[in-house]
Amino acid sequence: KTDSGQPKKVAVIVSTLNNPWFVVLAESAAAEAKSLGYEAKVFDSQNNPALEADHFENAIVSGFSAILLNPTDSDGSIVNVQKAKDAAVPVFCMDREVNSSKVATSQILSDNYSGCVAIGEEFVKDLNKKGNYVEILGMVGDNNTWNRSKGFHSVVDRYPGLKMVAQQSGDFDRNKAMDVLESILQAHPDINAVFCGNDAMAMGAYQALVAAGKAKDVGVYGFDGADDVMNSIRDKKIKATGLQSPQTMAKTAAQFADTYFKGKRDFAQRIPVAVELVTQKSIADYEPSAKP
Amino acid sequence: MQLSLESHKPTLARFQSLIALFVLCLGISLMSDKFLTVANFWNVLRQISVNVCISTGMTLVVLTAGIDLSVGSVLALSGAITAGLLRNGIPMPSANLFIGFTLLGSILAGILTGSGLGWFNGWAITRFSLPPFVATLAMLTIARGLTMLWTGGFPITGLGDSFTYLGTGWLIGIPVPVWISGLIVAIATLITNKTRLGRYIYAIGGSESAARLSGVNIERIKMVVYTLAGTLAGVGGLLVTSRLDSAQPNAGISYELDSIAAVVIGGTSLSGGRGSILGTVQGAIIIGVLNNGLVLLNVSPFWQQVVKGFVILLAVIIDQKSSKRE
Amino acid sequence: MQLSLESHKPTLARFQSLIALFVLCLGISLMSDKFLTVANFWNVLRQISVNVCISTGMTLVVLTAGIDLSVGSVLALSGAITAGLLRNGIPMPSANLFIGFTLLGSILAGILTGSGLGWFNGWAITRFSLPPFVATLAMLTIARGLTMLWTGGFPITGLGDSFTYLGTGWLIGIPVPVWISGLIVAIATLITNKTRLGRYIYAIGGSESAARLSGVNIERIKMVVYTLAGTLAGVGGLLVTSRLDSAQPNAGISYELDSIAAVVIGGTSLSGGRGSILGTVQGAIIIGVLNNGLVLLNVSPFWQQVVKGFVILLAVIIDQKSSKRE
Amino acid sequence: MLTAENITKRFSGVTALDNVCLEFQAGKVTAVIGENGAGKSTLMKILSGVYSDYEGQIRFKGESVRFSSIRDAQGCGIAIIHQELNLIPYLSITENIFLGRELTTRWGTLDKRNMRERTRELLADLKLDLDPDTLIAELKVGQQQVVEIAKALLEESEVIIMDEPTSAISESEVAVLFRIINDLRQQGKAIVYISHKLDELFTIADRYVVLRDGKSIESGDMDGIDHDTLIRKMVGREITSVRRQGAGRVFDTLFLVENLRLKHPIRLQENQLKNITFQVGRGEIVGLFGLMGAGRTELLETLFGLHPKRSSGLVELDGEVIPLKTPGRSINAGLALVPEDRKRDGLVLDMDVKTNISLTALETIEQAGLLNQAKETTLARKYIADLRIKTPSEKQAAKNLSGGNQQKIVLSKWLATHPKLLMMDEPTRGIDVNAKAEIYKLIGQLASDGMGILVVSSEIPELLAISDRILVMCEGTLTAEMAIEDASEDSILKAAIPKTMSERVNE
Ligand SMILES: Nc1ncnc2c1ncn2[C@@H]1O[C@H](COP(=O)(O)OP(=O)(O)OP(=O)(O)O)[C@@H](O)[C@H]1O
Ligand SMILES: Nc1ncnc2c1ncn2[C@@H]1O[C@H](COP(=O)(O)OP(=O)(O)OP(=O)(O)O)[C@@H](O)[C@H]1O
Ligand SMILES: O[C@@H]1[C@H](O)[C@H](O)CO[C@H]1O
Ligand SMILES: [Mg+2]
Ligand SMILES: [Mg+2]
Repeated sequence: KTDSGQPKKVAVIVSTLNNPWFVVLAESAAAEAKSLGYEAKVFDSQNNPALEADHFENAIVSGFSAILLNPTDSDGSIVNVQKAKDAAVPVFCMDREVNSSKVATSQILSDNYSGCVAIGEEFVKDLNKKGNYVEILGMVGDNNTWNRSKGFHSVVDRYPGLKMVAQQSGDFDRNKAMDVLESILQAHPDINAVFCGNDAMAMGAYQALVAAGKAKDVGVYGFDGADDVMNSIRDKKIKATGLQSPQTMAKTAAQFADTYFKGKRDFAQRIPVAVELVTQKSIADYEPSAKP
Repeated sequence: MQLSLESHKPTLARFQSLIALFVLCLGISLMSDKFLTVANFWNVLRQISVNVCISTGMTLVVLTAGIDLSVGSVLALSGAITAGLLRNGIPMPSANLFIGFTLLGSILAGILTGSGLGWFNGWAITRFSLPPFVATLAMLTIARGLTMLWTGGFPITGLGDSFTYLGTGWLIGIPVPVWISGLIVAIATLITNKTRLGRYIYAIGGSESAARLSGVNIERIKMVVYTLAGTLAGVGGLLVTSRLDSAQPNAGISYELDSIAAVVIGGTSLSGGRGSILGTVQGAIIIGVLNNGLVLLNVSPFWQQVVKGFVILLAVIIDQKSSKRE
Repeated sequence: MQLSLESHKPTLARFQSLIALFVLCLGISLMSDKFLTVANFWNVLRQISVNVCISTGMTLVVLTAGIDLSVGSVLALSGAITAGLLRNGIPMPSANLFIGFTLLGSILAGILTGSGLGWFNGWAITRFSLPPFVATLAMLTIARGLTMLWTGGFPITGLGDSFTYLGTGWLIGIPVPVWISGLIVAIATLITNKTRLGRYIYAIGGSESAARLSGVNIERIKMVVYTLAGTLAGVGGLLVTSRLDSAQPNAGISYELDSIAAVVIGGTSLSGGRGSILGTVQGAIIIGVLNNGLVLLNVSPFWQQVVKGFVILLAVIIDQKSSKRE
Repeated sequence: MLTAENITKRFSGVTALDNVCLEFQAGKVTAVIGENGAGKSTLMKILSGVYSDYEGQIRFKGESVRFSSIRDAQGCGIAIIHQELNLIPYLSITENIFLGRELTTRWGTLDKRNMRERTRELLADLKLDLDPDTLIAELKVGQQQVVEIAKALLEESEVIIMDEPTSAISESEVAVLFRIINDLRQQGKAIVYISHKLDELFTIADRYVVLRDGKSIESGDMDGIDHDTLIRKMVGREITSVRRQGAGRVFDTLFLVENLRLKHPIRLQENQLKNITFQVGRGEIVGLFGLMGAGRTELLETLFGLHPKRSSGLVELDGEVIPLKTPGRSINAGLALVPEDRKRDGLVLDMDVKTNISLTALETIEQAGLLNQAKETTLARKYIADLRIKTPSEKQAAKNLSGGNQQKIVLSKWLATHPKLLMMDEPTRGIDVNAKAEIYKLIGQLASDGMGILVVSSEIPELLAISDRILVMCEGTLTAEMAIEDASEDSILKAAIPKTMSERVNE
């Protein structure tokens, strides 16, 4: 509590709410903060670091005591976090990192690169080291897109039998991914797999394959662990995804803020939260989740 | 005056000169043998069908010298309403009849949501003489917010085969969404060319004061037009939702630009009074062929945007030149 | 005719009627004690400074009855060019003078990139009589693609304190970006009110044919105006980049809508010839105060959009009513 | 001073000028006469640098010139008052007059003070009592036309072309203009004067040049030419205008207006129309006269339902009360209005002739809810033939027709609604004698078919020629009503001049 007896305020600033994955992240963080007795408020940066900068300024001016941040950009957000630090407001990063070890109090991160290394390995195994595949990237200006793509290629490119016949962007969007894959299928009806930069696109890709009557022959890989992809893996429609646990990250961040208020200062700078590879085999370990 | 005469000719002559589109198709088919196939033909038409729906409504609005920026959000809300109602209707799928009614009911509710929002646009514009840009910009934000509230930010999925048939099915060898958008284009063409309403739409765009003095009820026509635009955005929402088997809360973002682009590339003047539905269809096809072709040719996503921009420029330039010559 | 008289009054009377803005501020300050503070005042002004830069250029374009959809992408490319050149100039930071020159050089290069793209817009529009909507839509795509190519899709960061001073520093108690945007507004106001160029801009928007018959060189003025708009988008890019100490390839997406919104809410008519730079500033402030206020009031993000939409509607309605009464 | 040699100009499909040769002399006023569409304006646009793509040659002071732009022509000393108003609505009078020729200060900024002063002088010279800062949009057409004149007089020019400068102004302003033309003539300038008001030509012109169907027919001195000869030269045949017969006839009441009032849009206590009461009989032609700003246009608009919120009073047509609510309801009740500004309010210029004509009567060409192309064409062709509209086809865009023909389209679209009462606001403005005569004849015919007609005009002779009865308005009040046999120019004017002004005149 503050001196005036009012509960302290915690700001949850997320890169976007236009994507359910982040809605879960934001809502879990806010819910945890509330259950710890704080006032919590969610800010939507709409994937725009400049808007995020506005949120930081507004949050600092209006007396928030801690910020749980899902940064829009690992580099672009540094100055924003620095601003909070200068105002003595602790920042805890969730899911995505900022490229500086000096500004945030602690970063609870999902490791996109390693997660996609794991997917890559599964991919190679499934395809038996040879075949044609398509990669559908996320938004080309987003660095998660590239972290994922690089992690994937760091494995897959070592196998000359695996040939990427097309690499296109689906903007992390289900509809766009569907359109793109439909067109690609015209040029390359003979592909064996599709790797997608997130689960929304994986669902779109799957739908395109269904429409083309190829859903059985082509393996789809996603990333995120979104509900419909988890269910699809269970139904043997999609091959695998990398499950990031937004709830875990969000809760941890909120609990860190709580301990910060209680006096703790020595936080580990990076707390990696593993991305779990979920396959048709391992899906049995996960309960079908109800929506939060 | 020399100029005004020339700048209006293209519209008249547009359908003699599908040259730009032709050149574009020729170019792509020279580079990829997959382009000129029947499968890809339906592919392109299916992919543009949502844009065609929305842009048909947009054309009507633009012909009255208005604009509708809210189409993307209206599409999202309509789709979400349909999907939401459909999911709630499904828990009791015992009687076939009941499901059928629910499907129809939720589809109607979604489309009517679109009509309602469009009606609100028209009301705000005529009642308070707001610039359409402002009123529909406000609606862009409002409808997006409502979509988020309705869905809680989560997609609504698993809508059932009879529903997804609308977006993915085939009927007599033609994709269902192509039937739907084709029907809409046919009706809209009939309206613009053969009915009083259509005539009044052109007259208002050409000269609002002359139309008023001729006894045209400007307010009513505008209400009708914005309501139609909302309705068609609702139909678009239905198609997107059905095609993805999922209502995405962020569906339709920035569709207004694609749609206005189709209208303008199709030769409808943003200052109203000149243009046609079929021109807009041509504009939508140009955009669709371009998107499709660039992917077929596996142009890198970075270069794609640059190439797309130049091709659009070129297409419009060629089109203007060729229609001027006649 | 009565009508034309009434519909044009609001613009004239706009500055007597900052009522909408006033009501808005009053409302928010009644609900939050954090709103009317000095810190928050600079906060809001700093936050809108980029939009003010861009919208100043947009106002000039809209006054000629044009539109510029490419501002967001042009902003991104300009920022990226500056950032890229700056990083390349840093490897040899031995001589202070050399760095100084590099900073200036890269800033100039960034801004000139904006001018160049703007010039291209103007050229395409005048040379081929393209609708501004089409030409600048193409540029929207092209400049975004070029930004991706130049940055490889990655942000360019670590640009140094002297550079970030532009976006984050203070000078005599006022944030530097506020100085910069203020200066731009002052110059643009001077141009529109006190120079021939300004006069011709209004004349072209008021009636292109009448302006032509008065011997105004329409093509040249349009070239200048689009080049200015590009240049100001470049300056905006500089500010964003400097503020974030990072050039984002995705910067400025959908800024064209915010910018046109500021222009239109500020009372400039999209059909040209009427409006003012100061009106646009007022429009930008309304949008800025709204964004700021909704956050201060702890409105949930989903409701924010709904509320924002209605407040914009209301603001414009109040503004129109109040100026009509006089 | 300025000669045109073998000038030919073609528009897509139309040859507007065909080997035209003529000459304008210094110190002379040359009238260019010809019917609507004869090519007068086109020629003037070529002479003033608006069109640079033409065949033939222009000589200016003996030297062959080819103006590539308006600036070019201005630079050589050729100024033009265009037939169409070419003013920017949302700029002030000063800003319009100096457009393209702004004065600047040492610092390159606009010298607003000097420009305002010059404008004030010009306006004073033209007796236009307006603040130079007034926006054009706030002026009425007549005032705008005076501003156009001022614009042409701003710079000293050798040749001044006036393409229908008086189409919208009243007689007192015409007198001012003529005084100025006389001054210019004395200074040795060449004046080219185009007008369809033939009386003006006899007053002001020294020479005449005739254009017919794009060809130069002949030229000569005005001395010794009379009215009929001039008309014959212009039209190529005789036309007879008849004064309306049958004075003293009695008509049954068709249209009744009682205590019509219209509030001022801004100063709500004030009335723009004050207790107007009058009637129009079945088959009667009532002429309405007034000076500029008397409120005639306002009266017609109010009757037509254009000012629903500000108007009150009782209006009956054929025994039925007409709600002054919307034009649609007025039209349904049997009213029609040919508006003053035909380009803006009368026509949708981008639409073709056919579409404009049918716009008011779409119900009649509907079949099963759809518009019937054939019926529409028939309707359009009927009026094109009946009113002798000169157009290549019913598919020509309205904006490409000459003024007189445009006016006939406006008339057609109203006749297509078969109105009981036809209101016309300045129906013959800018229209050639021939077309004028046709329109008069038409009005007469319509009246004898039982239509009531209310005509606003600023030309007293015209009203005297066609009306059965004359109403006069002044400052929003109906000041006189006289049967045609009692009316004279004098008595009409007396009623039209405001008290304050007439007292001033009498002093
Ligand atoms: N821009 C244009 N495009 C096509 N035809 C045109 C154009 N301008 C004029 N014309 C045609 O050229 C001919 C001459 O027109 P012009 O305006 O010169 O006649 P005018 O003698 O000035 O008539 P008025 O007395 O009505 O002013 C007409 O047949 C007209 O329809
Ligand atoms: N645009 C305007 N701005 C201000 N006052 C106007 C305007 N138009 C008309 N008025 C006022 O309305 C009154 C009537 O004008 P109206 O145009 O009806 O006169 P009119 O007799 O038709 O004259 P005109 O010959 O110019 O058509 C005038 O007193 C004038 O002051
Ligand atoms: O993890 C998230 C999601 O995959 C989203 O779809 C794109 O951005 C990433 O950071
Ligand atoms: Mg003429
Ligand atoms: Mg009048």
